[in-house]
Amino acid sequence: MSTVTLAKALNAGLRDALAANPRVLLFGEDVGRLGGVFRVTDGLQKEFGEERVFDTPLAESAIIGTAIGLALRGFRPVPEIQFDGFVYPAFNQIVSHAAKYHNRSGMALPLTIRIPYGGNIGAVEHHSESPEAYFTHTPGLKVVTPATPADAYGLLRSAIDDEDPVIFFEPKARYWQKDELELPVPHVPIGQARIAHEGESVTVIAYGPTVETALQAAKAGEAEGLSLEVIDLRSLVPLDTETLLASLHKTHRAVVVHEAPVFGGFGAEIAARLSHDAFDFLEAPVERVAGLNIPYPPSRFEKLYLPDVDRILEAADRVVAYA
Amino acid sequence: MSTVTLAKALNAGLRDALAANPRVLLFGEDVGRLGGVFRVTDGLQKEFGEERVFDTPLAESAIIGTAIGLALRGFRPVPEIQFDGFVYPAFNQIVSHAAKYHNRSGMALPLTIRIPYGGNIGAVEHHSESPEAYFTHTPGLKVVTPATPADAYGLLRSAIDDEDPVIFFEPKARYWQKDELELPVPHVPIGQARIAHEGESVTVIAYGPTVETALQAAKAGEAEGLSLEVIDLRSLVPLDTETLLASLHKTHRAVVVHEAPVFGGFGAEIAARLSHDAFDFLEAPVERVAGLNIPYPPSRFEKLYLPDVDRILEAADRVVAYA
Amino acid sequence: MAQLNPEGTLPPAVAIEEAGLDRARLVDLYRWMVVIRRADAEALNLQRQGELGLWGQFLGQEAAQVGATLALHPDDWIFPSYREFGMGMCRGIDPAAMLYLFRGLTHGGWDPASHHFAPLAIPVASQVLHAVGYALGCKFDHSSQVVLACFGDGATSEGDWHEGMNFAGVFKCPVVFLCQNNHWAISVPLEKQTAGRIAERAAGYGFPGVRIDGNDVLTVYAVVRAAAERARRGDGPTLIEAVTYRMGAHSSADDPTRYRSDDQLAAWSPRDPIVRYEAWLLAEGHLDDARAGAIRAEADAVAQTMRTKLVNAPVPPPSEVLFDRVYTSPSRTFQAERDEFAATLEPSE
Amino acid sequence: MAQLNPEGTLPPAVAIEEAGLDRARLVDLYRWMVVIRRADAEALNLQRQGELGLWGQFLGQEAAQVGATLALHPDDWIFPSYREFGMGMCRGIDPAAMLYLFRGLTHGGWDPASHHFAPLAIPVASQVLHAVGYALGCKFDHSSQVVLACFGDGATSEGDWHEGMNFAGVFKCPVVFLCQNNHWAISVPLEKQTAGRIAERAAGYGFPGVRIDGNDVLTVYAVVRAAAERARRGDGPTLIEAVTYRMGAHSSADDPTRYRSDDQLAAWSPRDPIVRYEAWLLAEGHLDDARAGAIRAEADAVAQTMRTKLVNAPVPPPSEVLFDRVYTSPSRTFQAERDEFAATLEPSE
Ligand SMILES: Cc1ncc(C[n+]2csc(CCOP(=O)(O)OP(=O)(O)O)c2C)c(N)n1
Ligand SMILES: Cc1ncc(C[n+]2csc(CCOP(=O)(O)OP(=O)(O)O)c2C)c(N)n1
Ligand SMILES: [Mg+2]
Ligand SMILES: [Mg+2]
Repeated sequence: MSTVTLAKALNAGLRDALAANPRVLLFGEDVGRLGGVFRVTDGLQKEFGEERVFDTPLAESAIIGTAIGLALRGFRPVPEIQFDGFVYPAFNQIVSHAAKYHNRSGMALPLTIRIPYGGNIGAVEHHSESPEAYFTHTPGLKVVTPATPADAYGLLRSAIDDEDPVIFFEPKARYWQKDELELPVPHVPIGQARIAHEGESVTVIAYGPTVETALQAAKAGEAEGLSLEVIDLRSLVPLDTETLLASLHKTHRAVVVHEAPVFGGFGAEIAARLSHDAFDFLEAPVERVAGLNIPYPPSRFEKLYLPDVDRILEAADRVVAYA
Repeated sequence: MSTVTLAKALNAGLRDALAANPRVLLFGEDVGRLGGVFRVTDGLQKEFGEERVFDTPLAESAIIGTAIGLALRGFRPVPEIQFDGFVYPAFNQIVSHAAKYHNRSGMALPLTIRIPYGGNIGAVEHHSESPEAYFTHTPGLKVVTPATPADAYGLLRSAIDDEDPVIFFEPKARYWQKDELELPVPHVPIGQARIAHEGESVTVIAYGPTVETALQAAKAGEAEGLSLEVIDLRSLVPLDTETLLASLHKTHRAVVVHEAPVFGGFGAEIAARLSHDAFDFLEAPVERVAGLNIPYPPSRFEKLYLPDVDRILEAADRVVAYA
Repeated sequence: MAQLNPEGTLPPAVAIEEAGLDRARLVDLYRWMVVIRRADAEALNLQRQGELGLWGQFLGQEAAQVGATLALHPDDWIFPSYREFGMGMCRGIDPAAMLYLFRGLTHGGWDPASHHFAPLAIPVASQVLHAVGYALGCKFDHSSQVVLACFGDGATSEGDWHEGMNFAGVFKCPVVFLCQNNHWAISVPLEKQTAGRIAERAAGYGFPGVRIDGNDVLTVYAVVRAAAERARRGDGPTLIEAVTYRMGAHSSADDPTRYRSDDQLAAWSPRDPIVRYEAWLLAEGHLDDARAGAIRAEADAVAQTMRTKLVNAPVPPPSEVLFDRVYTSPSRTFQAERDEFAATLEPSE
Repeated sequence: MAQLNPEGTLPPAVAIEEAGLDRARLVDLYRWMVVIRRADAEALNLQRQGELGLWGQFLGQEAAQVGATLALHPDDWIFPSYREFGMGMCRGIDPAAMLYLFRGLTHGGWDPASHHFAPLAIPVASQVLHAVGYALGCKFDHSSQVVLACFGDGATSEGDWHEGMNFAGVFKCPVVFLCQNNHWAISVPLEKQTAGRIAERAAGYGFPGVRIDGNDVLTVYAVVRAAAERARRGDGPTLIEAVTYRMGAHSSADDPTRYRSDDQLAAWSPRDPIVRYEAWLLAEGHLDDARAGAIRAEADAVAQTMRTKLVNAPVPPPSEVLFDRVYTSPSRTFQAERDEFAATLEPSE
């Protein structure tokens, strides 16, 4: 057991994946010599050499497009997109090819696209985006995001072992969050949500960076006699609807939390699905606590844009008080 | 009054916009000499010259990126993306710039991006996509789509007159659909849904190509004594929630219809919103009738993928029978 | 390639010598050009008769497609655009199966790994990056395989094309870039596509570029072979601009009379790659009328077999087509959706 | 530009002659370099003191930024990347207001239309297309304005860069492409960014490219001016690769000791653009110590004013910042969301 940050757990996951399979390759902008702008790939080029871990020219479409070619050749590429806001130049390669290549060709396309995402780091424009809904709406992709160091390690290993393209969103504001942990973490399957905190009155559904916020809300709620059950989705596609419905059977109330703008966000799918499947036992409308329907604001204002403990508690209060 | 196809109404709308304002420019792949692969821009280069209507090299990101530059210069560019599946190379310019440039600079960005979209035309891969949800989730954009020749004309004029970037989705399977019409059509505002068919029992919410399908379902339903109210959204962003809720107050039941995959589609936002806002008077879960959660299939199978009259009626029957 | 004359051709003797062509191979080049042209014509007929949803002719581009494909080793990979049907045939792919895509039965139609021939790529230029990535993999594997990346003149305007060229230069990938410059991107002529010259762009990426007569099958063969050998030696990429002409419409949905004159077409007719090559083969005594006739008969037979197989192609079960190749390892949820879909079909499936 | 010697510099006499520089202008070039370097240093301090969230130094690139900006007419547009703070200052934009962005107060900070200076563009190379589009608009307007498109060496690898170059060539846009090749894209050195030479790429787009000493302010001035005049005459684009060196970190978040040696830095020190130019001005008698001292004092004052204004900058009302510049013509729904948001702030706002 030792204290491990989420970033360090990812680093360990990458190291162990590289060691376990000589076909695993890491590449992207500044991931080699520098070890990544967040040091997630720190030391890996030194350990595995420049043919396993390497820097590319500055071109996201090429990073993903060549990763597809490498996957067809039998490699297991793990390309990095440096920041959420810089995945868009690669959108065509992801949506038209990564998501569809197996469908078209029958060839497996094991590919893990790592993307640090989300806000709350005081950054300039384009460095705080939460683009997950663009990918969850794209059949052929799997989409996962860890909220803890243990899941960071476990989900990353599962993603790299998976035969399908996986978008791996890393909650960058939580990179330095720590846990007592023994590495390697045992298998964390893709497609299984986790009950992060048990509770009775309201199911709070979160993923990635907002899980910690939801847990803080649960703690604060306890003081007020409000019992929140926090579910960490871990996997957005496939979505573990069973775990959500099981919780709703108990609480009859749900609040969904994410950073992306609420309009058309991933929360819409969850709310639509739960409102449908739990129609008979929902006792209040499903609430969404999410980013505002505006471009991500300048950093001094990001706290007003992002879900926080207060907004989660207010929503929980609303659904509890609903009559 | 004369009989006008939707394509012809668009052509007239473009012609009148070009005539009304010398700053309006049309450009894209094959829109000039050829008049567009669907002939929507037919005759316009001849009429307005090569500086108003012109062909570009084959590069979607440049088409949108230069359109942004032209808009900053005070033009009102109306770039065309040849097919839905080819908008993805321009995704970065649309999401990071078109949607945000006004926010960042304070400068107006009047820009209408025309995109023929949707399936049902027996095409090969990448020519039948419905990517609207990627754009409706992007604050800063407006997103509209007509279902009739009259709205094709009217919405297009409104989009070109708008000071903000508008994604204008054209239901290509309906290009040859006709209406008796007097052109020019009076003002069709952005943001206002249209009751395409009045009914009592179920509100069917559709847009673009599925409006006609919903109307056929309404007709078929009448025979079975099922009264469907069909709402044509016309504008996805901004969304006319009032009109939807007013209809739900009457019917207490809703079915949302679109071609894009159901998971995370625009229907999720509508269903989530209505389930929330109409929680007290909904008598059945909101149903979604949409594309399957798979890549758009080969054309011989597209009818099985797309919403059709039967699936709409089945969903309507389900919500009516719900207890 | 130093011997290329200003028109971009090699004297036949030089081409033959450089490429080590024997008579059988010389005739093979001819045979394949005749066969694929016949199949192309048949596919167009099939489209007109409603048996295909769409067809994209490659009439006039046979020398580029045949010369390049035959110049490679069979296990070198080809990453085609949507127009390289002829190359697929040269790779032994069943032409009827390739047409299934244009019939709307499949998005694929063959196993890319057995033919070393990637799926047709429709989003213009996107395949260039796959080719470069695959080539980088060959390099990492210390393989002797090389990769041919195919694209048109219009494709050179896309960002992906540039990014691929640059990656290939930086990583010195074993890849040959083959541009079939057929002068048109649908209705947009070359001079509106670029103000530069395509082959000259290679210098900016740190590798050689060469502009050749793409209607001269011997030149195409010799130059592609030399570029492939260069790549195989570890000396990196080459860009070949094969100048040719699209003698047909862009596709069966296109009407070129709206944008191009008969004059231009007429000017290119005398440069027909098959006519030119046939005349030379006959003159040199590599071919006689009997053999030529036999080849035409073979082409007819291939076309006939293709047609018969195509029009009788069974429609595969919908659940399979729709759901069985979305994920290699599908989730429970996905399987449930598949089952639900299959249930709705029960009577018909 | 024919007189460029192999190192990419112009003999000063030629530069002065060609660009019609008088003494006032010669000193002005110096003055601006001193002023923006001082502001740059102050911004770095402000970042270290927690007053800015991030800072991207341009130390070493002053000649490129000042030379290029002063070579233009004031109503020529500049489309900067994120590193052209110095250019913005030369355009008369309040440096404190420009820093608001790095303080997290705004995404903009100035009115682009009044300064003919576009917002900083963070997505690498994306601004190149805006510049080309704007330039095309100038051409349509028969305006005498031209456009300067700024980007780094790393940006030349992006698809948008290529598409912009090609469009500019095809439409013969009045645009000058200025690459500040500072040898690094964060930690990636030039030789891993491309195997070619940046300036040589222009030929492939049908217009001239030139590689110059980007640390020689006279050369930059003369060459940018010539290119701008060429564009103004309707002769189309020019690509200028200004070779310089990033003397600082990529940004305040970066640690260059992880990837570059002190040696390389040391090798570039003697080529400092200000030191070189100052020595020459003094030697030629265009500048004396008193004037130089006055300029340094002015620079200090500018930096001090910038600091004071920055640290005292009021935080604008949140509803305004968040909602008032999303749509030019917001919908009712959007206004309602704004009002709802404002209501939650009531006590604080
Ligand atoms: C990204 C993208 N944009 C647009 C299209 C539509 N389109 C199909 S082929 C074509 C022209 C391609 O020209 P070229 O690259 O010269 O190839 P050719 O068709 O001449 O073989 C266009 C615009 C597409 N398939 N992909
Ligand atoms: C599309 C995109 N990808 C990645 C980044 C992250 N990033 C910011 S600056 C930079 C390096 C840019 O290098 P260069 O173009 O040489 O400009 P310089 O920073 O040297 O001025 C990178 C990778 C970005 N801003 N945009
Ligand atoms: Mg072509
Ligand atoms: Mg640089």
